[in-house]
Amino acid sequence: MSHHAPAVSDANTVSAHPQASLLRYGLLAILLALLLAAPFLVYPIFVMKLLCFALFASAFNLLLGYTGLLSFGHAAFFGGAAYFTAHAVKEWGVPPEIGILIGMAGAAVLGLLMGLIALRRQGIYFTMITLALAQMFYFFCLQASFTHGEDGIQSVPRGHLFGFIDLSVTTNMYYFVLAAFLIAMAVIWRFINSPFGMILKSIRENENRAISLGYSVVHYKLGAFVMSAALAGLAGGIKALVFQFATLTDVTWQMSGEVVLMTLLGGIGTIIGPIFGAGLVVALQNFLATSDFPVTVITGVVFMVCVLLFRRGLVGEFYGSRIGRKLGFDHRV
Amino acid sequence: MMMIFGIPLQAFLGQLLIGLINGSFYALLSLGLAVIFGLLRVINFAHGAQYMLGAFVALLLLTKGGASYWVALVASPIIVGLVSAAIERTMLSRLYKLDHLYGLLFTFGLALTIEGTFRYFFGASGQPYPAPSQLQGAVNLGFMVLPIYRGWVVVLSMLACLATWLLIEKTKLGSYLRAATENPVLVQSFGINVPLLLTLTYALGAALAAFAGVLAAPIYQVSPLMGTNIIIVVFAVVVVGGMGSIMGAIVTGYMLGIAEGLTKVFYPEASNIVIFVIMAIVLILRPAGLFGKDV
Amino acid sequence: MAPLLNVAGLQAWYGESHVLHGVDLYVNEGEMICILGRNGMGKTTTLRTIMGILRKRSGEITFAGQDMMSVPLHKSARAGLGFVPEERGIFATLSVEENLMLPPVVAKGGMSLEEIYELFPNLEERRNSPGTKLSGGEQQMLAMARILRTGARCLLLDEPTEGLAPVIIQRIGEVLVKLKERGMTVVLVEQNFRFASKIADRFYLMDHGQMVAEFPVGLLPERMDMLNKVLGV
Amino acid sequence: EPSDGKVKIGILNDQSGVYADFGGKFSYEAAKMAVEDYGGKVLGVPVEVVTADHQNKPDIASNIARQWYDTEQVDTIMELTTSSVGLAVQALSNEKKKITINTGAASTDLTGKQCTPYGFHWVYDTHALAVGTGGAIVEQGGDSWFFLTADYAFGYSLEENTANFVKEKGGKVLGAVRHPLATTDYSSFLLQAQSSGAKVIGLANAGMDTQNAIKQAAEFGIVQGGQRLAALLFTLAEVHGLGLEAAQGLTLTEAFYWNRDDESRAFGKRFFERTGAMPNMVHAGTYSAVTSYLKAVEAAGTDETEAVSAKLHELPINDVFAKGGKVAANGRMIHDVYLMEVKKPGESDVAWDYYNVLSTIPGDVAFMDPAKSGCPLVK
Amino acid sequence: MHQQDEPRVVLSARGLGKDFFGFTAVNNVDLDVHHARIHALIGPNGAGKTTVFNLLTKFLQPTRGKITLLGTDITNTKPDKIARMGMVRSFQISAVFPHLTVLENVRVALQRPNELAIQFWLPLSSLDRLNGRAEVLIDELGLTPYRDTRAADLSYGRKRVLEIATTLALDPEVLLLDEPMAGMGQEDVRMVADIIREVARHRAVLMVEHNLSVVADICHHVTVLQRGEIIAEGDYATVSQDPRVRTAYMGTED
Ligand SMILES: Nc1ncnc2c1ncn2[C@@H]1O[C@H](COP(=O)(O)OP(=O)(O)OP(=O)(O)O)[C@@H](O)[C@H]1O
Ligand SMILES: Nc1ncnc2c1ncn2[C@@H]1O[C@H](COP(=O)(O)OP(=O)(O)OP(=O)(O)O)[C@@H](O)[C@H]1O
Ligand SMILES: CC(C)C[C@H](N)C(=O)O
Ligand SMILES: [Mg+2]
Ligand SMILES: [Mg+2]
Repeated sequence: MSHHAPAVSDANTVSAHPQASLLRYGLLAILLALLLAAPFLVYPIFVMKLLCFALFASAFNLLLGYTGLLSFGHAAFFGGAAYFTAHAVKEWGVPPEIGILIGMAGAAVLGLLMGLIALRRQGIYFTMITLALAQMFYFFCLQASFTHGEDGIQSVPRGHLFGFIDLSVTTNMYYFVLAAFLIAMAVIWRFINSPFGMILKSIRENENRAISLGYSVVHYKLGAFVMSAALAGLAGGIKALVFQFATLTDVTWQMSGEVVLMTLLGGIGTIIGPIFGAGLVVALQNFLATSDFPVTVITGVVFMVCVLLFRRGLVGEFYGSRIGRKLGFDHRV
Repeated sequence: MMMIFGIPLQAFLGQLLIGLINGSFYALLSLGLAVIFGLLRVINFAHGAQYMLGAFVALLLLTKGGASYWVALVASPIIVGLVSAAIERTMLSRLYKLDHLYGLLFTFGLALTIEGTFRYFFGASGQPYPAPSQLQGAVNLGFMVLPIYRGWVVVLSMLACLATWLLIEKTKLGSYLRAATENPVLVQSFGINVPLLLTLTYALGAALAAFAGVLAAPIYQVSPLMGTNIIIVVFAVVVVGGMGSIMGAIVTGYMLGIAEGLTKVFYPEASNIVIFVIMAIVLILRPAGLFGKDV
Repeated sequence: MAPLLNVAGLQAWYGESHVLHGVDLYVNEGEMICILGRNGMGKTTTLRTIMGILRKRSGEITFAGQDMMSVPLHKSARAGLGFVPEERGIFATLSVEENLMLPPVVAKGGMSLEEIYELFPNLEERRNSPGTKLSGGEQQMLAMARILRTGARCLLLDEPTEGLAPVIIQRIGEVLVKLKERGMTVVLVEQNFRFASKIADRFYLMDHGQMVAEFPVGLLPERMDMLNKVLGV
Repeated sequence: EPSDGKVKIGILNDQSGVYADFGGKFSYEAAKMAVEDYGGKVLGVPVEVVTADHQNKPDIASNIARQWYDTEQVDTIMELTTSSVGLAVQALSNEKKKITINTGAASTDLTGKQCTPYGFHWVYDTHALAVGTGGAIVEQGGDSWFFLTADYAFGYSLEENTANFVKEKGGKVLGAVRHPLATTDYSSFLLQAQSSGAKVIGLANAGMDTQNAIKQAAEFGIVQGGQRLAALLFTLAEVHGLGLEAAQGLTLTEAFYWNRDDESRAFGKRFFERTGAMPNMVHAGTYSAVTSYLKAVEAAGTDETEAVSAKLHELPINDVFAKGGKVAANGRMIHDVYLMEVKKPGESDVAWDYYNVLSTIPGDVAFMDPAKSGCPLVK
Repeated sequence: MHQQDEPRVVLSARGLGKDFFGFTAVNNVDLDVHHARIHALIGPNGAGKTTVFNLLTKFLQPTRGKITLLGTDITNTKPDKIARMGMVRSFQISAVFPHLTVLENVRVALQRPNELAIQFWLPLSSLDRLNGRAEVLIDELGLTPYRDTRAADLSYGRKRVLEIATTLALDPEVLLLDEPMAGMGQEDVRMVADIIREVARHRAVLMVEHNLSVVADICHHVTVLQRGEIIAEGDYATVSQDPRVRTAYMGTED
């Protein structure tokens, strides 16, 4: 997505205002406190779902926002990992942490295969290929026996974490999910604010130049793609345990579209944008699930409005706004 | 009975013909997508919705206005084309100067909205649309009974493909459009009204989809989901053909329709997946697609 | 007689950044002026603003008696302005000949295809090749040739000699002189001072978004010192 | 007396997908109608009905169910069209100790391998369909079959049940082809069925899929060619959708027909006034399920799951939907079902009058013997 | 005064050729580029100069011929590998990272030889140790006032200067410059010429340039290409007297 993608915003620029970083840490602290207290304030399953999707969107954003690759096939990693984890936990009886690792590893392998094919093309072509490959994976899941087709893998046991923490207790499950989420976010943050992240950014800006400087561009992109796939897999694996389910929904192309929406809505290329985006979409769906109105219409309209008017997303628009800039956030678009 | 690859010849021929019929829809739809993509660089995710709209407009013309199939065949593409032109004018056109992915995202949202709305008002189930009386009945070809209407679809789709191809590749219009894709501002500075040109192109692509929709209505019924079901396959067709290649879209459409038809005979379980498998193989061997230029 | 093109108090912005701060210039019919200036002073911007490509602007532009400030971009060419951009703007998906034939003819008096091919034989040889597969210099020729076909009466040329071999530069110089004789008006932006000094009638010196000096070719020797200081020629 | 001052019933089903006509929003209407007919109150507390669209996705369904139980004090969930959803929600409800009454799904697994003490299966199942439609057609001489099967659990189960039955009666099965859910083009499958030479083409699918298959069979001259179609799961709603012209002559099995007797006609008329459509077996079954649940609560004097469940097992069902119905130990509600034939366009003089009732199949023939169901609860 | 190194062949091509769909853009080109020498490749437009660059850096695969870099046959090596071996090119049409600042642009180049490329576990501040070197380069090229300006906001000429800075940052053994001065003002031309001369004391430079005064000024050796073939070779004085070169390229004046 070459030069119109918003550039990395919260990275590497020294803020003009000294209180900016203070403010940012303050906000982070509040957010963290809220997350810690969340299961006592809101329906914990809902918060867990939100965290899963926030992680999924952040993983996706790692690719889109920081490498400029728009994948329309990320559902394959998310849903694929959910299947792998669910199958491992239910059929092989492995403990949950191993199950999730298996899911992540499976997603990473899928990511590697898909990346090897799709990364041969660029831009919109890349997008189409990921979409088609993910669709192929969808049909595979529809036919393969271990996924149980339309029924999905049901009643997946949550098991005992490290052999002694009973995850069927909702609070235990919640803090496990939260811990995984925080660790993953830290990994993502480090990843984009690293020398490697810098190279990814320059590849996005001018691929030929990066090659001529001696960077083997395909390997860097593949690295980011696999990383993103594995993290999406982490989100999918966790989701399978939270809901005790792995189904086709998570591998459909609509799911791939949904994660794009979350990221776009929150703010492409911002760290916390996808989290907000995911929160909003999940809340909206939750709200509409029991109303008469079709969810897709709302989702669709939100999508269009976002693309037309708030391309930088909630967080991005905030950073770019007068207040945001006063507070020392920098959003270079 | 003569056998071919272990199945009766007549069944084989029948499936070949069926494949060609399905291929007609793939070809028409991927052609419209290729026109839009090739010239606007927008992946028109709403193409399936426009196809569905085409069918629905025909249905509504019939039920509300009593207009015949023949009227619908002309009117529906025009109506859908106009609506799409309005959407392009007011919304989509603001996105051209941005990265191409925004066009894709916008049309994705548009597709969700249109389909969701129709689903809300018309439910998900299909509504019958009768084939025109002139085209009812079937002919016995010996190896199969061919409904006349399906034969008509094949012929008409081929004509439409040919006409579009001529329009784009053999007239100056085509070169304006291709140039405008690359650098609209410059082309405009040459004195060409680019925004109008782009609007017309989008309308043409959408009208082609609607045309396919009207053709499809008597065969598949009219349902809000009909576009969703076919669009991803058509995307794969476009990728295999080489994105943006008009010829590629047409030829690949027919080819993959036939390939899919034959898979249903030899290994039905794979019939869903075969187009994607072909796509993966083609991409490994020729990343630009069968007819695509390396970009 | 009123000048063919008159620009007064022209200001222009790229987004928030203010680039032109009140440009004044005029060109008489059949005259060739040249805008000189160091990199980044706003020469390109001036041309883009006159053409109407950059629309965040204020001030006055009149061309052939017509107020150009409210004319939409696609009508600028119809009014008789022809623009050759610095980055050439050759279309990759069009063949050389398609590129050449692309701009519609807006008035009589443009060059014919034969004349163009005679002027730039490379283009004839590569006429079926995709536009951007041409060499850098060939692309520059194509960008120029393309506009010569249309019959525009005033050319805005942004560094037309960049990347060209000396023979070709010489040939372009000859062409421009010939065009001028036929009554063509030209606004030239050039870094190649030697080239410009041979063909232009009048010079503007641009600095930080404004014209800081203006003099006819006759005064060139007197102004060399100043130019030397500003441009390092 | 009910725990939280009210009794809340959830109607969870497909309201926008392939099966939206099968149960859909009208099931919700049926449930509300049942509550109103009951007086709107049980044990002195109000009865509430909520509804949601599960889009045929077991995960969406379980999420809604979980949320209903956890945060909205829903006491029981009903309808649950689509087997995958039915099984998922039934398992979850068992974990949460809640009652489900399934009126929309087909799989015999609900009261077989995967039965639960609080799960009830009310209206029909693949066994009943196989016995009804399959049996009737074999008897009429349709003894060689080719199946067109929806490619998922429900399709397999319907195909398998029917095939067994056909074979039992001395018929044979020549082959089967599987099509994905929500297929729009059946031409190549039909061509295969045609060249198999089977006398009967069994459509082991449902909803829109079946409608499309029937329509296209007509185009390709399958019936004129001498083959016969058996729509194994087809209800009044689909007949209406397809139109009599295309549907005429089909044999099908339903557990309810509005034009059966005066009581059903009166019910149908009231239902029609609310919805603009006549009820099929799912709608009537949902009405019955809600009524029976409320009666059980009344009888138990509480909405506590264990007690209500016991009453549901105990009380006979006598309402517009079922006469003398009884719930077996595996949760299967046993009642009579009907074999119907779709009328020709000329034969139908009243709107929505689509069926001739060919025969009544007694409950214990239609439904599997609970002892053989494989349900661990049956000793 | 800096010491000039001894010249030796670092890059050579033999019988290099490239066809595009039947059109021969480069034919039978032999080239030897020496350490500590500036080698100019000149010729009319479309002669095949950029194509030769593309072949040497493997952005295009040669149809014929063999290329050797620092004693290694690189005829089948990938472009990024070649850059890592020590041969770096600039592009005729400017190539910068538009959304990065000038400093960041230069740092991206510095990252690779400094082994700060795949370290996804290190913080971004680990790159700060490259600032010193980057700033020296930026200063040399007169870009200091624009240190924190986004490349996209630079004027065309300055983008070209930035590109050269980035190329130099890699400290390559062999430097290929495609019209480095095109579009630059006189001032910058002189500055860049000086820089190239300086750089070439310890490196090999191959450059395409149409600005003949620069060629005359700084190049030790000139190869003239026409229609894909070499028509003359030698120092500028010799070459510029060649009548074929005069008619094909220089024209009547000098
Ligand atoms: N697209 C743009 N966005 C923001 N600023 C720009 C843009 N293009 C140019 N500028 C700025 O505007 C000023 C004038 O640029 P312009 O391109 O007109 O200069 P120029 O005189 O043509 O220089 P050159 O000789 O290098 O082409 C410069 O400072 C440049 O950085
Ligand atoms: N990819 C390609 N496909 C087809 N033809 C090409 C391709 N690249 C270059 N050419 C042709 O090869 C010839 C040589 O081009 P090249 O770019 O090497 O010229 P050059 O010597 O660099 O010229 P200039 O000084 O104008 O930049 C040109 O005629 C060009 O049209
Ligand atoms: C008619 C359908 C709702 C049947 C459903 N597919 C099931 O599995 O039970
Ligand atoms: Mg300029
Ligand atoms: Mg060149």
